[in-house]
Amino acid sequence: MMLWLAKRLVQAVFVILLMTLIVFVGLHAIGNPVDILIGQDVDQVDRARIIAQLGLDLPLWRQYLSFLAGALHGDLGNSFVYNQPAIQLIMQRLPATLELAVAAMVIAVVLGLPVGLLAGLKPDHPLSKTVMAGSILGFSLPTFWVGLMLIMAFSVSLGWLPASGRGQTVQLFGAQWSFLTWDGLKHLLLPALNLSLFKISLVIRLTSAGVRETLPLDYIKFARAKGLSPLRIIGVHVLRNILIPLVTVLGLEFGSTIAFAVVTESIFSWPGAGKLILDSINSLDRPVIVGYLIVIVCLFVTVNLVVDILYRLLDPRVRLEKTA
Amino acid sequence: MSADKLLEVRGLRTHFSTRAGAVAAVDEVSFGLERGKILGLVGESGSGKSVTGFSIMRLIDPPGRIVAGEILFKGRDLLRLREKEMQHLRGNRIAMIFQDPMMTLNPVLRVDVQMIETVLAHSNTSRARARELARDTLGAMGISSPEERLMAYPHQLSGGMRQRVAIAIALLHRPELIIADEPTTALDVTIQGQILSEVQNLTRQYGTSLIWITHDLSVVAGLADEIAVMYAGRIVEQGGVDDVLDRPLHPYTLGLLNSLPSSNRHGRRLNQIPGMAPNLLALPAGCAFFERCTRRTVQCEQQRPALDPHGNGHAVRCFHPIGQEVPA
Amino acid sequence: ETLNIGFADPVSSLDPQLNNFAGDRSVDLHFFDLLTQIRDNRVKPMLADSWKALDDHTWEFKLHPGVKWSDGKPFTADDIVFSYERARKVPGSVATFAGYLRTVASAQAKDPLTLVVKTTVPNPDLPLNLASVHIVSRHVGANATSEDYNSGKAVVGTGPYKLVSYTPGDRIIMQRNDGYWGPKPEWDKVNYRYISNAASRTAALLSGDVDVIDKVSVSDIARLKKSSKVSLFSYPGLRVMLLQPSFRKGPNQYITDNSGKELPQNPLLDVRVRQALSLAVNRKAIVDRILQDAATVADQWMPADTYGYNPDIKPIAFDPAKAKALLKEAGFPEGFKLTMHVPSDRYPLGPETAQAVAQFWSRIGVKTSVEVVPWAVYAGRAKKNEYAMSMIAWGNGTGEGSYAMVNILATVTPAKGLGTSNWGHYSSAAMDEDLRKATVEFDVDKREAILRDAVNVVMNDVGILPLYHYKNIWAAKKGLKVVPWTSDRTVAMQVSKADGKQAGAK
Amino acid sequence: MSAVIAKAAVPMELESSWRQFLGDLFASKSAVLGLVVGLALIAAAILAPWITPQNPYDLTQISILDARLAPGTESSTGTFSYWLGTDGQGRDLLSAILYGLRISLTVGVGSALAAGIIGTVLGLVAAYFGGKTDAALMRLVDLLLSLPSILVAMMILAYLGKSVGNVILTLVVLEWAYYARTARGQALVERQKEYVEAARCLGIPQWRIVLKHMLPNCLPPLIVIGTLQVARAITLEATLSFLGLGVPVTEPSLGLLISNGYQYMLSGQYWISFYPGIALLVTIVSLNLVGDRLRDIFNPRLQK
Amino acid sequence: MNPTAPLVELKGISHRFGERAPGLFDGILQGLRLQREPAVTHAVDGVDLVVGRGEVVGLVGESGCGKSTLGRIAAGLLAPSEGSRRVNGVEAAAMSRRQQRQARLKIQLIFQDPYASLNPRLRVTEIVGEAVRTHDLVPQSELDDYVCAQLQRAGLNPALRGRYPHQFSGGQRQRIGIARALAVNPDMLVCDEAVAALDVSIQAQILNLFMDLREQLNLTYLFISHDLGVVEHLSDRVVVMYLGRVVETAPVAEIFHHPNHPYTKALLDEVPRIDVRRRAFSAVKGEIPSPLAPPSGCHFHPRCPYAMPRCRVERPELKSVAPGHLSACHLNDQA
Ligand SMILES: Nc1ncnc2c1ncn2[C@@H]1O[C@H](COP(=O)(O)OP(=O)(O)OP(=O)(O)O)[C@@H](O)[C@H]1O
Ligand SMILES: Nc1ncnc2c1ncn2[C@@H]1O[C@H](COP(=O)(O)OP(=O)(O)OP(=O)(O)O)[C@@H](O)[C@H]1O
Ligand SMILES: [Mg+2]
Ligand SMILES: [Mg+2]
Repeated sequence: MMLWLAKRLVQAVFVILLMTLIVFVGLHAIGNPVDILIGQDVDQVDRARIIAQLGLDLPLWRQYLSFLAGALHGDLGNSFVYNQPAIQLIMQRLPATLELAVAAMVIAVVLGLPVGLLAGLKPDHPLSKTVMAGSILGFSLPTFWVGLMLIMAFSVSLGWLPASGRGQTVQLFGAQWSFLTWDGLKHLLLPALNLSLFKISLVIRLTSAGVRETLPLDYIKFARAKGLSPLRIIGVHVLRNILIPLVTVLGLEFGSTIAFAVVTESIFSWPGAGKLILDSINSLDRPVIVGYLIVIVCLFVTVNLVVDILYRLLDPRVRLEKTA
Repeated sequence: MSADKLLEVRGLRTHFSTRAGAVAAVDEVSFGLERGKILGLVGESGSGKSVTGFSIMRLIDPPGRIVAGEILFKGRDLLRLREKEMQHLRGNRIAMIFQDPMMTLNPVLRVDVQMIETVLAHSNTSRARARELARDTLGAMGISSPEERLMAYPHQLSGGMRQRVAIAIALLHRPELIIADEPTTALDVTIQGQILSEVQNLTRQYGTSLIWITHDLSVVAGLADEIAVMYAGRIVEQGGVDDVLDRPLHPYTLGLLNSLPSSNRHGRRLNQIPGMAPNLLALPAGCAFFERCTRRTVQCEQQRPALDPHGNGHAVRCFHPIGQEVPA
Repeated sequence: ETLNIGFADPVSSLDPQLNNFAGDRSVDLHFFDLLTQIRDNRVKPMLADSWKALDDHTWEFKLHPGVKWSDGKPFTADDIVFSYERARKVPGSVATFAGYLRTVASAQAKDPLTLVVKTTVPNPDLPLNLASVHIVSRHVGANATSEDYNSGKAVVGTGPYKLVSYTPGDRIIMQRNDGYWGPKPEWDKVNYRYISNAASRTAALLSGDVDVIDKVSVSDIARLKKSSKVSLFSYPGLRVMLLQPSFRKGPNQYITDNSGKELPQNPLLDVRVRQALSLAVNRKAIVDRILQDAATVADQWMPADTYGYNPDIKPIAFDPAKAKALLKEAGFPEGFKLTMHVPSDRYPLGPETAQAVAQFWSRIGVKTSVEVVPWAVYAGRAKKNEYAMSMIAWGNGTGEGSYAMVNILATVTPAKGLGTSNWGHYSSAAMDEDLRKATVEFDVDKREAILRDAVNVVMNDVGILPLYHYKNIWAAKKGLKVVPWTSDRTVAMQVSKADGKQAGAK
Repeated sequence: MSAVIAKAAVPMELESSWRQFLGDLFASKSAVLGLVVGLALIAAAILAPWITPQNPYDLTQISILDARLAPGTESSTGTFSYWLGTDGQGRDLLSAILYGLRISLTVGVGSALAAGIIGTVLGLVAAYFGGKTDAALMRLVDLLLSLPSILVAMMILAYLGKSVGNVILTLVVLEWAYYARTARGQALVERQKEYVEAARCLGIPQWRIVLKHMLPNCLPPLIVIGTLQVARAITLEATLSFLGLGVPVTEPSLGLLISNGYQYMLSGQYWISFYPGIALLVTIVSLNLVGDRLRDIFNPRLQK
Repeated sequence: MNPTAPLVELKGISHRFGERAPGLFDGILQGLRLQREPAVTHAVDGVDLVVGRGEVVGLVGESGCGKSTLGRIAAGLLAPSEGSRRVNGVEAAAMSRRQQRQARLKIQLIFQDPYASLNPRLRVTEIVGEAVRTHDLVPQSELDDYVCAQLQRAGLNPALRGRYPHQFSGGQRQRIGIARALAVNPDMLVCDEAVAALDVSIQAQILNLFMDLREQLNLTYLFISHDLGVVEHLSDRVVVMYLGRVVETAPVAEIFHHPNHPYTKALLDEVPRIDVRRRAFSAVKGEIPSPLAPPSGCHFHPRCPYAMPRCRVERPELKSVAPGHLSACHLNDQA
């Protein structure tokens, strides 16, 4: 475990270095943030002053070095736009995104797993066929389009759920969370559903494929030969085995969930980091972009770690092989 | 039906429907087994040995189906039981051991979980008692430090150890009948010896009946009381082990025995059976062995032979059994 | 009573002097006042009751008595002195307010209610300039950072509302300031929510999440008009959509002949070509079909009835035949190829407008393609005059004509801060001269005449191609009335209960 | 060596596995449906210039005066009807959809092909050579898979500018890692198989072993991923268009049509976004139906 | 080339799996004590093996004892970690690349799994003809005839050469594999469990084919199997391996009638025989130890009924106990 962690950390540092370098060069090539941020009526003197103040007058390599120096001390710089430490800005917004992503994952599992099980157990049942065909929709419909449909249906026409925003939040562990209040939950439901659509399909398909692959295996037959009840066979023997690919894939998907949150957040005006990063890219707010990507990579490493732990818990074979 | 027969299979037919047509994997199979006896079921790959075993357990999955026959276990027809009742018998009165020790245990569950759940499935004991029982049974299978093995995952055990765990699971409820489907084929000779000796002890001790499925005639020779030879879904010869192996009646049985290297002089060509096993989808109208048989006649091509008794429980499905003159 | 507003512009900070962003300024208006303000396109009193120019370089402002900060301390002229000092050098500011104070040499508190401002050059527009700089208090602001404003600690203002909470990127909740010196604010509580996506804003209004939204998406207007639950308010705005032809000499990679070879000389330098392009565009059709009446046709950069609008300018005709003739005259009977650039994420319906323009130009033989680029890329390149034809929507925030002249029409002179957004580098000596005269002319009428002359000059030159003036559109649930406040801003103060009667200009 | 037994001109009995493959494919009704619909759409897209009443990319053929007309309205020139209505620029939606499908399919298939080839080659190389090559390539794959795809796309496209080529390039950058991973995994399995060893034993050159022996056996899962990734690429392009990246506005893809029409959804002018959406949906569903069936056919466990 | 030299001669061969050159990361991590040395399997441990021209050598031992590894080393498919390999008396390491390739072609492998060892996407003609074509063994125009001849010799109908492997039965596939190997005119076949996966009745057919080929082509065989009956029938000489080491080697009659090593005895005892009925099975106690951590001294000592203290510490050498009969057991020293 320690070994794995160390390896991952060393890798993550490499990845971060590489990525920051790419971002520095890339953003430099795209344009000068000052041109975007500065008012259209600001004169040369003020412009020069601001450029100097942001440190953008230095050659790129100097800028990068001073960024690295700062980063070593945990300072990723101030956002050009918000004039706040980038990291603080991200940390303010990230809980909302995480909450959304996790809620989407939870919905995907809660809805997808039973349906997938059913479709896998009775693959020839018309209902299963419908579900499997329907799950293709989850892959084919663009998120933004579904998002608006959801709003139209559930907010505008039916008026059941709010159309946008985050609702009431509660402070916990130094961050604001909305899943702890009824109002917050109501606000969370639609965007989470929207974001989870792709994942639901994925879970359904993984589960049903897993069931179909597991059922004919010898050990399932052996479990039946032992006289176990179908409930126990499916609930313990089959489920434990399909959880393994499920956890791995969902873990990998977490990154893309956070990425796609950008779209959902902008449709549902969800005040998360996705919206922030979108705006930051549009305004070339480099400290925020770099900070965000660093946080994401760290998050990814963490998620990978969790997945790996889960994976080891679920699949004892891996446990031994890797530590042996 | 004699009262001391534990199991009596009559006219069992199991078919698989495939896109190319129905496969008669088991066709007209009948045999009986007394308490405490060991039946060796032999035949080459695809001859329907496993399907016979699974049919008795009623573990045939679609596209397979038991089409006809009776399976009388202590006089009750298993094919008429409701699924719930059958579930109660499985692992309890009738148990099965599979061929591949690497695949029979669920890789993600610890040994104790897999044993205890079996105990609890058929009796209302406490978890602790179930665990004790599991441990004791493992011990009886010649596994050293069973307490530690209980905590292991299957992959941490060697193949032989895993197969012994599987056998222990089968034995948990002291079943009256065990169906062992090639349980030592994947194992080494020395390990096979260990397992065979444990099995022998157990049948002797508890009077359990055993159906030992294998393609290895030598193993059956050393272990079984009776023997049934299958070919293309049918039993072609059956009887006491000495009768069948020493005085085979069916040309196929003879061919098998003759092709064993030990039956031939060192370095000489082996006596081989020409040709290959027939395609179950396109069985000839007459005897399934017709094409490969040296004693075939026109009758064999047209008529299907029945399993005729030849005294002393020895029966053969052949018009021209060994020892009889073949009409020219 | 609570008012829920859904607004479109992002907010960078609650520090009213940090960034001159639209969203920031709307929010700040709730908490902080200005010395003067622009209402109905004219400079009006706010914290200053009255003002006069003592000489060419000196202005005196009389302040409103009895104004208190929200923490109870009295407001004095010294706070203004402090504010103007701070606004010039707020650390971390990128869109600085310093430009508005460029001509201010010094500000002094003559007495607690009298402020004297000295300017470096004669500046008749000073009261107008000061209408953009928010006033913060010295006693709280002296040691406050932007961070203190965001946390709410330093949000102590003289405005009609007090801050309750600020969730960055999401919402600002405010409460009536009972000690407010002006008329009693109508709402007990205001929930000011950032909803950037236009369709989401409409949906939020329709579903009852919010009571008022701003910048209503043009495409939703039809739907909202039909709805019995909401009313729509649209008012003429000050933002004008312009095309800026490039006046760069020599070849331009975005202008080629019909076979794709670069032309040796920029045809846009020929006034006939510019005229042709202008005449070829059916502005009415664009306003009707693309903007669906959320705009009015523009023939010059100021909308009608504003200071600097020239009523003598004739509407630009839609005359493709004449356009073709002009092209022929200029030596392009078969036209040429042109690539026009628009920012993707900046101007409402900008790309759509560009495509429509491209349609019209293509019909007279100027085969036009449209490249939509992110603002991040566009801003830098347009500024360098790389594009052949660029688009800009200029907000005449000051409500008068010279603001645009300084920034988008004057010959580019970085040292003087002239022509900072003159992307095509249009240059006209006559226009520059008009601008020079206007900046020192204190007489209102004479000054207006100068501005009108400048319009004449530019429109004859076709230095820019005006297309339309955006309207400002709000929608509110039935029973509420929205009246514009300061140009382009969305604030709680502009929303009132409609007193039963159906109000609102449609 | 006795040549006596050499028997000349024994006729070869050829039985095509291709035919068996088709048989398997056609055994599934939904796959046939998917195939038929998919092929019809592809044909319509290819033939678009000859079968549509209008070239929606020719600015002189469209007129904003015809913008947002309801389905069935006659065009202002009076020569044809807008059967599916027009979009915000006055393009005939039917024509725009077919032209848009061309672009979407080009983007989808083009990026899947390019990414597939690059990814597969790199995956095979990684698997066959192992060691440092493998480690380096797989770290790169990990890095790419860990970066939020949309953000990467935004940065690349913001820098390169919009064009079909650039969108394809972006998608290739984003997607090749999936193929590389799958190809490597599959190749690692194949490399262990005895036929590879047999080929080595017979002195067959390495490149030939990789290309002729391993590659064909690694292809089935890659083909399945390919069909999925085509669909993924098309939706991703639509999402990029929604975010203001993607293809040039004057030559809209299906995704761009949807996201342009998206703003009119609330106003009741549903057709601008609805019909392109349906076209996209049908395309992707039919692709997936075929892909699903392929997966079943190629899955050895489900095979008899 | 030396015609009197043995065809293959292996000396002091060891092979370890799991050894790898440490990478940059591993170096750092091991330096930081975060990573353990990778686990190493001693698959083959100091083995000498000589296969004379025309000889049939049987290699037996339990699963995982290194038979296949040794077979692959003998065939030149795997470079041993240590030890020398001579082919026809020439040191393999000293050969040029070309010579190595030529030498490799002369020793062909027949695999256990008739399913995995044929590329499912190639037709039989390609499977058999590919190597012939790459090495230009016959003119292009005669290739088809040549392939037909090979198939025929392996007992397959050449008319089926356009088919794919999955259209054949296991026995037929094994014949394809044999035809493929024979097509390059080898001197020696290494048969790695070549009949283990086949049915009893087919097994006899293939074994007969091997014997026929030996007669016709004077082939040399290294015959790897765990089926002692098969080995006994086919081989001239038998080599018994246990956990990577050779424990006994002797002519076939000698080893089956006078086994010397306790392990060989146990092995022979446990072989079921058709003529022994209702016997009482008993067994060598204990499990086969893991090659990751083999026992010290004599690898067999934990299971050996005659184990002495010395066996635990000292590795026994192979010593001659009779002419041509070598055995590695400390018991022999005592006698
Ligand atoms: N699921 C299935 N679908 C179609 N046919 C099947 C299926 N399962 C078994 N069969 C057929 O039934 C026949 C008998 O199979 P069975 O497994 O009983 O053979 P076996 O004698 O146990 O062989 P082996 O020694 O290889 O285990 C086979 O020929 C096979 O083709
Ligand atoms: N590629 C490999 N990587 C790591 N270990 C290996 C590899 N190949 C073989 N081994 C290990 O080397 C040892 C000897 O393997 P080998 O295949 O030679 O045994 P074998 O005698 O042929 O066994 P079997 O009878 O099961 O085929 C085994 O413990 C095996 O796990
Ligand atoms: Mg079987
Ligand atoms: Mg082996």
